Amino acid sequence: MGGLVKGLATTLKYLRRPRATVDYPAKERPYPERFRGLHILDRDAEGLERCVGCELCAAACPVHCITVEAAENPVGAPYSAGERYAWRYEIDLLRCIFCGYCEEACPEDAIQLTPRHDLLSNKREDFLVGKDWLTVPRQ
Amino acid sequence: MNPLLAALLRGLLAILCLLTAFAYTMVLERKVLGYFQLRWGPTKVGPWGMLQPLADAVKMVLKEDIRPAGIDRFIYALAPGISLFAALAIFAAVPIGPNAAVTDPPGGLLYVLALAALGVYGVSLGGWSSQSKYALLGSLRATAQMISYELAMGMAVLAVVVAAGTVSLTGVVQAQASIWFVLPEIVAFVIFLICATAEGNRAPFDLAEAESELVAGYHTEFTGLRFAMFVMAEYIDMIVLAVVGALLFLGGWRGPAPVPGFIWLLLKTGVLIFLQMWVRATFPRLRYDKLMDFGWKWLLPFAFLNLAGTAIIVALRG
Amino acid sequence: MITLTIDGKTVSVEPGTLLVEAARAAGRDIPVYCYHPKLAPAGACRMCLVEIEKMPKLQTACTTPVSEGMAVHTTTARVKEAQHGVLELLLINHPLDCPICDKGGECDLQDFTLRYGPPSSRFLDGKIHRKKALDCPPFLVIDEERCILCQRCVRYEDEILHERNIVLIERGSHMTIGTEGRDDYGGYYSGNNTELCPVGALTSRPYRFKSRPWDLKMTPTICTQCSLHCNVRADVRHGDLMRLMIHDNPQVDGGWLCDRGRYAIGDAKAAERLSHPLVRGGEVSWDIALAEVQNALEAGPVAGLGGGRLTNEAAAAFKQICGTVDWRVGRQTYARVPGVAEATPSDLSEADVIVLVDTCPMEEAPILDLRIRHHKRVIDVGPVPGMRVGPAERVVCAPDGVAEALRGLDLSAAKHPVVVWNGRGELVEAIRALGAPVLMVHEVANARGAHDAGLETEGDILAACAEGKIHTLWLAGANPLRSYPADVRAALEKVPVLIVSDLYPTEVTELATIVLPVAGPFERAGTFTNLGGLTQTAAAVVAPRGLSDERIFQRLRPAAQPAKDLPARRSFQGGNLLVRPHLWSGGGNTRFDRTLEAARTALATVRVHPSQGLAAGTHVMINDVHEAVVAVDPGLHPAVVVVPDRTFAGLGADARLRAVVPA
Amino acid sequence: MAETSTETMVLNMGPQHPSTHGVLRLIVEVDGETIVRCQPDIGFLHTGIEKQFETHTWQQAVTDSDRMDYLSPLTNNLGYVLAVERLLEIQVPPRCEAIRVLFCELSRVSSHLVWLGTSALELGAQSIFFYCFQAREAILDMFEATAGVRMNPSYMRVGGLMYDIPPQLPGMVARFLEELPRWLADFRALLDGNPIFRERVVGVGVLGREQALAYGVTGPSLRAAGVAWDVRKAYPYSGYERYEFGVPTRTDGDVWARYEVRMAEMEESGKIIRQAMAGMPDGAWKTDDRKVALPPREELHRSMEALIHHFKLVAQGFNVPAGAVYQPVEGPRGEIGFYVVSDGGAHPYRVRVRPPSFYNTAVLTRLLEGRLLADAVAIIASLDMVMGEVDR
Repeated sequence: MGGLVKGLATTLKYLRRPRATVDYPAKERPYPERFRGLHILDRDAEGLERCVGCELCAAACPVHCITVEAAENPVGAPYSAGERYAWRYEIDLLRCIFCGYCEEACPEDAIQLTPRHDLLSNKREDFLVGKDWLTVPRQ
Repeated sequence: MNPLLAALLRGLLAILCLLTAFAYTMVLERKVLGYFQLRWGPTKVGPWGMLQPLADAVKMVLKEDIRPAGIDRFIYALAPGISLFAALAIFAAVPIGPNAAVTDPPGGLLYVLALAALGVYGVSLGGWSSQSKYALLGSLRATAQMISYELAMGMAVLAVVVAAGTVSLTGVVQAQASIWFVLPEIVAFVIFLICATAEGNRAPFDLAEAESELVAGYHTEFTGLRFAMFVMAEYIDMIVLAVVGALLFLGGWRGPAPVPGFIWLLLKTGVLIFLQMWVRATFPRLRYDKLMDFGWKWLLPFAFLNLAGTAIIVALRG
Repeated sequence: MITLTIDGKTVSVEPGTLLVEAARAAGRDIPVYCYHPKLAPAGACRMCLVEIEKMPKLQTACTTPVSEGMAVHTTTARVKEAQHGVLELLLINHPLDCPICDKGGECDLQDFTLRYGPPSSRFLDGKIHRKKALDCPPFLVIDEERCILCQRCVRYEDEILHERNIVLIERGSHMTIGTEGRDDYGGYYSGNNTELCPVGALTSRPYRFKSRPWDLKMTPTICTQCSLHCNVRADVRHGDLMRLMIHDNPQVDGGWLCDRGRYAIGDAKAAERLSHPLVRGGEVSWDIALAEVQNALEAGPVAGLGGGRLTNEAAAAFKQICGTVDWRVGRQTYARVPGVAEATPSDLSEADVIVLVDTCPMEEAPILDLRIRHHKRVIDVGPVPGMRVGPAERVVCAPDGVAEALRGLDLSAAKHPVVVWNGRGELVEAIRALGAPVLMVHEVANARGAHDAGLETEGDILAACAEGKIHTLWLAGANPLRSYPADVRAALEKVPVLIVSDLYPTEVTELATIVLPVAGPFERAGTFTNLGGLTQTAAAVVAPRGLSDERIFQRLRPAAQPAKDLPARRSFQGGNLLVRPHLWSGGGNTRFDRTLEAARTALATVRVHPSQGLAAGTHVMINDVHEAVVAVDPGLHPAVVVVPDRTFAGLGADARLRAVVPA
Repeated sequence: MAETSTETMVLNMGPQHPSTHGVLRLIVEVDGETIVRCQPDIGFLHTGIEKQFETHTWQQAVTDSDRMDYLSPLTNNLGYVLAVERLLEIQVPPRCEAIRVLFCELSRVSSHLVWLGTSALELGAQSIFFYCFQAREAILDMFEATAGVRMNPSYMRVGGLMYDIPPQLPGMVARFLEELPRWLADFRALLDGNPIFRERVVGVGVLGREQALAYGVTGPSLRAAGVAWDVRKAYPYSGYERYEFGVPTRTDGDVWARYEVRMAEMEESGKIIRQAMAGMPDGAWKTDDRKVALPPREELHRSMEALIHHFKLVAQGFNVPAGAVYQPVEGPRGEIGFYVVSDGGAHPYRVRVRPPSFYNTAVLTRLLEGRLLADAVAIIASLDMVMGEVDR
């Protein structure tokens, strides 16, 4: 009988504890810097794309969710700093396991995983994101 | 006014009140459990989630109405109705104030006990008719459990009846003018509480729908409105038995003056309901055989002894 | 046999074997940059240093021949230190280009650095920078920074090509590779350099930044651009053909590819490909089109022309369907010379005398030329010079004087003479009289296979068309308007039903009643027989556009009435305007990579003798229709004008050349 | 007297059932509420993970190991990377070993918390489930702060780790160690003295010592049967020999004993975590063997050697000398063993995993016979199997 009362007392104690639930879409909990959420393709200081289309991210990806196709930078209006840039960069976010291997693989710090993680759509195609979705806007 | 018409109106009003009470007991339970469990409970529909029942109702109505193959259609359709009817009908004889009842027959308490026992038909028939092994096991458990605990509850209530000297609920309340029965009849009160919880199929006696064992027990195969009727029955049972408990042991609508009696009754009922929720949040579920053991080997003898003791004391005073 | 031990493992090899090969036989890989099995050893890179017992210093395994009882160690501390040192030096000025370099992933510098090299750099100063991404048209891109000066490319030019397209420039730390004095490559075999280069200094323009090696699905198959059928490895990514690579077959190609074969990969993606069957100009379904074809086959006398594109299986099926078929729609008449031994490409390497009979192997089967240009004694008979590179005894004669010139040759002193002929003209008797084995070079890719499948008819099908003897003519992989030496438009227009199966819209598809789009090279599987009689399999590596020839024939029933009583075949001797195959002008049925297409569509060049009085670079008109540029070639017979094959449709023997007065 | 005909009923528990921990199917023959026979049916979660190892490079395959026992992914990571490191004959620096131990023990606590919460929920006690998950939250926050992900962190690498620990981690660990005893006291208050709970677990599902050994049961379930077997003590790895901790055992072998062992283990893990954090050595957190570990990122823009190594290691991976090795580690559920075969190439030739849950599941057949249906859920929960690991 004492055990029962002790149990009731314990649950009663929790009635006054602060709630653990975060009212998510309205409020967000803080995310650590290393959080592996959605990807971005970064730009360098001059506003050029960091990605040079080397395809190491695609090679490192254990689930083959990244497709990169490279081409030569147009003379006079380059996309990236080197000779080469990625004209196509696609991630199948439904396949992605957010392991961060691509970020680790990128020698140019172009692909990065950010704390952003809201991923929502009714259509499968929306999860196949391309360069326009990934690349951060020019400052 | 035609007394029949008046009774009918009172009945309708009672049903309306009960349904509203059901809706908000459910919100309350979800809120209370949430707070026990470091959560918020419903917050999204309406302010503080207060319109949640409405959303639930809409959801239940819109759900696909599944009727499994090979069922006994008539009984399958009837069972939730029996449960709900029994739960609603109990209230007809429960006064919520002096002269405030749908009808207040002299033997009201007997009527209450009788109808409380009727609810088990809905549960056992529903489980039996739905052609599912889990549901069958659930309904068998419910039947055994309710019969076992019915006796102990009867004995506990009988002790109060003996003490009050009447089987009218109004009479019982009036008999508590000097002292609430919860004090002299504490054993009966505890037994009544346990049995009421078991009667209402609530944790830790929720064997008939034990989720981890029987998926959803007797209502595994019910969806939509039918399922909703079972849930309504369960909650209304809980409310009504809490009201009856308040009437029997906590002095009903009696209390210090400025607050109206109705509020007192509501408060006492609320305390009893909260107690059930608290227990649900805390305790594990009993095992089937232990539940039966407990009912027959502990509760019934104690209830009997208590009744005998009460009777002797009343006789000695008498 | 010489027995030696390498890392304790005993191995026996032929005398004269180099240590690096012996080690390979013993299952030990010695890293090499400058060494290449097909090139002479150079000892330039020092990557292959090994320790040999009783020798005080480390030795280069690529220049040291084996000797009896030698004990070699390839993994000692001294060797490792040497390898570290060599790689460290190579990497000091190597640009940080891996992410953008096409070689990344298949680069020897990367591989050896990972396997044998130092893990980190001790070098702190800035790197020396040089010129990058220098275009070397049409196909090469040179990156001077990445070059490790192994000189494989330079030695390839010297030893294999006997050309000097890529050379070493400057000396010492300024040394670099490049084209001396001009900015294009100027040869037909530039692509091999991209494979020889162990780093990313020489990369290929068409493949530039296209893919990574780990993404490629590699399938061995054959090239069907000419009749030699070099073996290639087709590299496919995401269903697209990315590049062709060498797939060494000593019997056929000897481990090299010409640029035409290597870069003719544009068919699968070409926008102008035929997409739907057409019946009288309207798009129809395959079922309807094939039903129309079947009706046409049953309506009257049927004949078929083609065979260059067809696989052996398709050719046999074509013969079955049409009954009367011929592959000879060009100037070539013979697929083999009856009564004379047949030579194979490898016979060329053993021959002591090679007679070129009015044939230019460099244009007609380019890889064959790599076997010929080494030879000390090549007799080059004909109005047009057949040898572009290497020494040759030139016998100049008029176009109709070749047989006469051949009769003047005496090969009795030669032990292994080989005659190379392209089957044109009435020379069978003269060639047979030489008594030497003959290697036929064919004008169309699978002429030999078509010949073996029976695609030869007594008489002339096109002449029969002109006489109205044929109701249905099927052109499968043939375009008489381009390759037939006379004007045959009137003949084709006279045929009631003309069926054309082809990849692209051409002059004949415009005349056709029924047009069937067919699968092109790398899109269909089958066997091909090459000029030496070797039958090899081509693989389907990309998805077909249209049905394959074989599949089309399989869905039809044989014709009711094959054409009979054909007029005799004509001879096309005479006239001074010679139409000759030219590598870059391409076949009518092939699209190159985009880069090469530009070269193909540029103005054609006509070659004339200096005595004609036309200055090089003059614009001329042929038949008042086609514009061309003049090149002066003193090796020609004075009366001869050479026009590239297939650039000009249907030039007859009476075609005229007229100089244009520049506006 | 009329003859009563009785027959048993076959009940399919699962694969979709609230208490079968994923997708376990039990074919249960019941006589009333009593189980006459029970046959576990597994394989519903078979995803070919062992085969998938073969398609990945040695380093990529770490992500495969995560996904078997998803409640304790880091333990799986460790077993796999230790096996490969043994084949490669490389040593990781002491700091790396300490971090690995730290995270494995955190994983153990986190896994046991899930076990406790779900077991209690199975028995009908609701709130404790939420309290356990709330306690576990602190551990997941640590995973998130360190590896960036809460559930499948793939934090370990052959030759080291993905990153060093972040600066805020020591504080988080200290806070957690402070809270852990309080949580455990509350859990005990809710369960230990509760007669209903005791009735449900004491004497239920007795797994004898002999039977446990015969079935190859390992981990807490074995220790609850009286065998003090712990891989961390028997074949210490990753420096476990340097830590002081006890191996709790009980002799009853029932659900209660397994409960007790796991509760005690959480306390022991707390000790190890404290020691690992306190004695965390400075220095490198991955091997300095550049032929295996990626070079430091800052070198990529100046050293050709570093760039080449980075490129090759990412694109094609390193080769592992031919050979085979079996590496067991003590997971929360018992001995997780990785039998890794290399043919000398850049991909595993074969990886075979000894999943403790598989052996623990096998014993269900014996334990459930003759028990009540309600005991079944208690026993299943007490064996703490993860179907992702059983089926792989």
